[in-house]
Amino acid sequence: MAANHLNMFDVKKIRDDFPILNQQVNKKPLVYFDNGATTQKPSSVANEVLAYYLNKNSNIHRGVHYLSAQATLDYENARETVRSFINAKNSDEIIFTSGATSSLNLLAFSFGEKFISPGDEIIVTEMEHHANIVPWQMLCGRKNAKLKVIPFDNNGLLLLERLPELISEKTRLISVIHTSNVLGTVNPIKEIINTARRHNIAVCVDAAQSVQHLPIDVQELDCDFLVFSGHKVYGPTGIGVIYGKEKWLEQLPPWQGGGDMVDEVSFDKTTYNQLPFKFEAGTTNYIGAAGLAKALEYLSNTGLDKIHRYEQSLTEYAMKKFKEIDGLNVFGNVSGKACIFSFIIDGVHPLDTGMVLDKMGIAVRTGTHCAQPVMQHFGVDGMVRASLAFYNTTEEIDYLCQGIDQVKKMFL
Amino acid sequence: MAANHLNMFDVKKIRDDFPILNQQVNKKPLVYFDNGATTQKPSSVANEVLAYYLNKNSNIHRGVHYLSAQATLDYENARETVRSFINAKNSDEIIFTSGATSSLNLLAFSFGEKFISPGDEIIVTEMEHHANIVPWQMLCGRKNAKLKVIPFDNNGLLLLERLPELISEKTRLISVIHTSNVLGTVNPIKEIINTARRHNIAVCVDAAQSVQHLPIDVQELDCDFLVFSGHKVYGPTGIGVIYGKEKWLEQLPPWQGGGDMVDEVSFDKTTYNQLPFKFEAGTTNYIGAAGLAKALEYLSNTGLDKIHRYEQSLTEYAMKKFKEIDGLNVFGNVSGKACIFSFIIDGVHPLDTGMVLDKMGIAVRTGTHCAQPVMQHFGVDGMVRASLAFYNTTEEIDYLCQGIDQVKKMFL
Amino acid sequence: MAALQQVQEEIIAEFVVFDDWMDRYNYLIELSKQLDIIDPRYKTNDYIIKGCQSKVWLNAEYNENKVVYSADSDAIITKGIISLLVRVLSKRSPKEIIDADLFFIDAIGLRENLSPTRANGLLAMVKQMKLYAIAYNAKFGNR
Amino acid sequence: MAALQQVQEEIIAEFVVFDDWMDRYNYLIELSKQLDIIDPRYKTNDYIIKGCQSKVWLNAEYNENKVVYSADSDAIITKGIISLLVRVLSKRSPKEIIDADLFFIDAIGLRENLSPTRANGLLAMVKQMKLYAIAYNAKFGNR
Ligand SMILES: Cc1ncc(COP(=O)(O)O)c(C=O)c1O
Ligand SMILES: Cc1ncc(COP(=O)(O)O)c(C=O)c1O
Repeated sequence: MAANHLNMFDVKKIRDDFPILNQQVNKKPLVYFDNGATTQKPSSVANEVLAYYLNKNSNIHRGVHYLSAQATLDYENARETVRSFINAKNSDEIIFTSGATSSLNLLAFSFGEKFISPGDEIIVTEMEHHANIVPWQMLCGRKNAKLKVIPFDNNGLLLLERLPELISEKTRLISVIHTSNVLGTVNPIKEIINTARRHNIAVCVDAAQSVQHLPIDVQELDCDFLVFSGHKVYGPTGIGVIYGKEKWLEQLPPWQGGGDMVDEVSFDKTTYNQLPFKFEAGTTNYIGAAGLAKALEYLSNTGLDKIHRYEQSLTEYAMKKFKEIDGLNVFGNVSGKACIFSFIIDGVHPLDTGMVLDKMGIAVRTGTHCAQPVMQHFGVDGMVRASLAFYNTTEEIDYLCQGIDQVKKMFL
Repeated sequence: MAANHLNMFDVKKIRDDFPILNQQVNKKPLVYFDNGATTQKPSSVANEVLAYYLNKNSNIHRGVHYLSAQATLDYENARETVRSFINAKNSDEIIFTSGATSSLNLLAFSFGEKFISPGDEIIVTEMEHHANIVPWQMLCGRKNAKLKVIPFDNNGLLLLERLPELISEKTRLISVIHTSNVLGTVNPIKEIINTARRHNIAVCVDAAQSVQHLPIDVQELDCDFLVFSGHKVYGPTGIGVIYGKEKWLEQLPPWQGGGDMVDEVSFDKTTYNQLPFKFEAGTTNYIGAAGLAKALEYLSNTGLDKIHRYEQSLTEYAMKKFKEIDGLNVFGNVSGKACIFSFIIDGVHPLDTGMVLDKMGIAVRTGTHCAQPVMQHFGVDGMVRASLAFYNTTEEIDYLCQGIDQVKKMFL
Repeated sequence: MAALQQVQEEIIAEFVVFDDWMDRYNYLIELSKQLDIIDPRYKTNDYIIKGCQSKVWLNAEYNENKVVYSADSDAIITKGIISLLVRVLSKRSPKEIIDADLFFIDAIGLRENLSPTRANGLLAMVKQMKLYAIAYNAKFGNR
Repeated sequence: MAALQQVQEEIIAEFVVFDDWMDRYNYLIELSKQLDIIDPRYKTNDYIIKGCQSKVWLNAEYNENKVVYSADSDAIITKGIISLLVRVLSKRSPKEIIDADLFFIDAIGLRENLSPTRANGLLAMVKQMKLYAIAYNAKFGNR
């Protein structure tokens, strides 16, 4: 079955859309397995950004002149593209930020200012990325609130049965990573949201590692907030998104102050603009937004379902291959996991592994992957992570396996 | 003399570096006079960004693989380019943000958390952009502090003699716009800083409209903080800078939490990374930073001094021309003003003016220019603003004057 | 009274003769002068439409099962555009207004004024006119 | 003892024979085994160099007007690189160390390890070695 989906997907054709993949690194063909850190961009994204530089650039909003009006249209169309991509109810619920990290900081500040009082509680999981830990810790520090943690087991499975006992009258928000950037685990957010609903608790989904891998429908999920980054969904850097239900966004105070987010400004009194502008202070990254729209269109045209199935096949293929390698520890083996593989070769430092693979042309990431609690869970200092995308192939996985053998030969 | 500098500057050659300028809008040659909102990009910036998409893209920091190491080098070199551009003492004092607005919000939050207590005072000017008003108002709201305002006269001159009486024992910070985005006034920030020094008050300079027009040396100025935006200095959108003296940045708490800005993270205790990383949470806009570096290199190669002299000549030329037009009110006529011209034609709504000029191919901005207090000062709802750059010409100014005549003919 | 469709086609025919933007604008300036003067008591903040760079005041009354609009603006071209909207939509049934497809805007080259940018506020204007119709429809409903 | 310059040239000569990266790394692995074992009491957090993805411990002692380094790392290639640094810089006067231009790093193709990225920390390593030299120079100064 896996093989079937592998064949049905024309990855050769896909790769033609990503010119960067067709290069040599250290005199070896590049095998780009660092997609968890950032993804490569299809030509359509590069072309759109270039078009801005060559003939479309102009600041948006309030501009009466032609270029400004066109750029404004592009920007609002990009918002609509994002809305449709995650099936939000209306485009006012889509706020452009500079990335998932900014989105979470926006939420922690604005939600915190309005709804968090001393003694209140926020719940995250043990497998969060730092971006979904530190803003909440900072908020808890400011407001004297408490951060609680849903643990996971050694397979990388969230211990959901612990959630009820973690929830109290004081719980205001649960912010949870959808797909773990280390373990690949796809968490059962629908279940978490259902539980939260019964207690009237808001739920934020960190979808930074999921929107690019599987179809997401925020209305079906019924999440209150959802965040992701442009550069991880094949789009530009410096652009991100926070989705929020209108009823929430209407209530939250703004995060950043500046131009465009205001209605009337005087030194006596300032009133804020309506949604979504209230949360978009200053000149937004409108070129980034236009590029992001192209990236999402590319994904939609390719089909998130198809992408998901192909990537699942890659995962099955890789996990099977990895099992055959002696002394290879892969962290996270929950079924249905994303094509993210963090591992340690027994007795070899992740940095040594990464440096050798690099010289073979394989780009992997090493270290803590901005998820130190996950490292602490397994009692390690770091891991090697190969994170794949739909332009990767089984041949590349085979080559990684050869690379691992080479590392073992050198260090053991 | 003016004519001299006009001739000495090869604007034809400069324009070749900005392909976007060579186009028709509404069937007329584009006259881009909206540089205060955003500037156009030289080819070197476009090429660098494109190079990222085509063969350099990779997330920075901690990456051991080739592409990541190269991108990291580029990013830190960009930081060094910014340092040298404003002559900061060391590159740790350069923090990349997503724009001037973010820079000011960072400062308002971090400075506010550490140094602002109830009753404390912050001073700005009456001619600030909203980005340098609203974050302070929000801070004052949170901390019960007070915002005080240095007024300006009808010429657009800051009433500096008022500053001593505004300063009190409670004054913690003066944040002042260097060049007004409406009036073009270049404020005497050196004098303000000297006064502030005597009272041990920190000074932040909003250089969003000045770094692109005149050479700035933060050590000579001795300012404590300085902010600007990439897209207004011929660079990409979604990237900005805050400079801060090391002694300040060391003391300030971080603003956003997330990856890379931390040292150690656990649910019990999180410690922060050293400068400049402490203030750069998550994936920064590293492609934007690389593009910004190219923009600053372009400016340095062209010569900020030369640019300044040429633009001053444009200003003299324009102001002289405007004086000859009946019923034209230009706001701001302080000597040495930047090439920013806000005006109203007696009896014609700015929007009508802007819409007609647009159809002549002239891109101007209309409205309040994110500076409603300036509008309130002059008792108007809005103005038309023509903001020039060093790729603009006297011929284009002549054409604007024809445009104004045309508007008068139509509406009066 | 001519059908909504027909009025729009008349407008398009009037504009089609202009191939120059200045002529189109001059015509809108002409039209702005023909807009019935709004009762001064509606020229207050309560009747102002948010999201316009110019001030736009709008009122709607219900008369013999029809919605009757009056409006004004401090910007002339905006006022000219409003006069077209009033000409097309005023004195029609709420249902007709709610269902109206205002194709003439695009056809006479004013589409960019419909963008969600707040510069011009034509979009806000149309929205507000339809909101009035919806309100009257709810109140007096069923035609 | 050979001049700092000369030792670097020796190292370059040793590396020049490898045209394959794996051979270079294999050689570094060899070298890592030759690094004198650091006294375990220096393998504590106090002696760790910040900004490395691998753990790097460094100690420096002052002996007969020379700085003597000892170091260790939990990553092998890093340890191999450290052994080169120790070979070049150890048992030299503080002055010599402070002024040292470590051109061999670039020459043997390890320059990328000097980037301010924290992955490898070679830069932090060199910095720390020089800091020790500066400190001893201040303390025992004038050669
Ligand atoms: C799960 C998760 N959340 C949040 C982030 C932060 O994204 P960014 O660095 O683009 O802000 C990442 C990126 O590594 C991530 O993997
Ligand atoms: C003086 C001044 N300060 C701050 C800003 C805000 O810059 P940005 O919108 O790029 O964040 C602007 C931009 O209009 C400005 O002119």
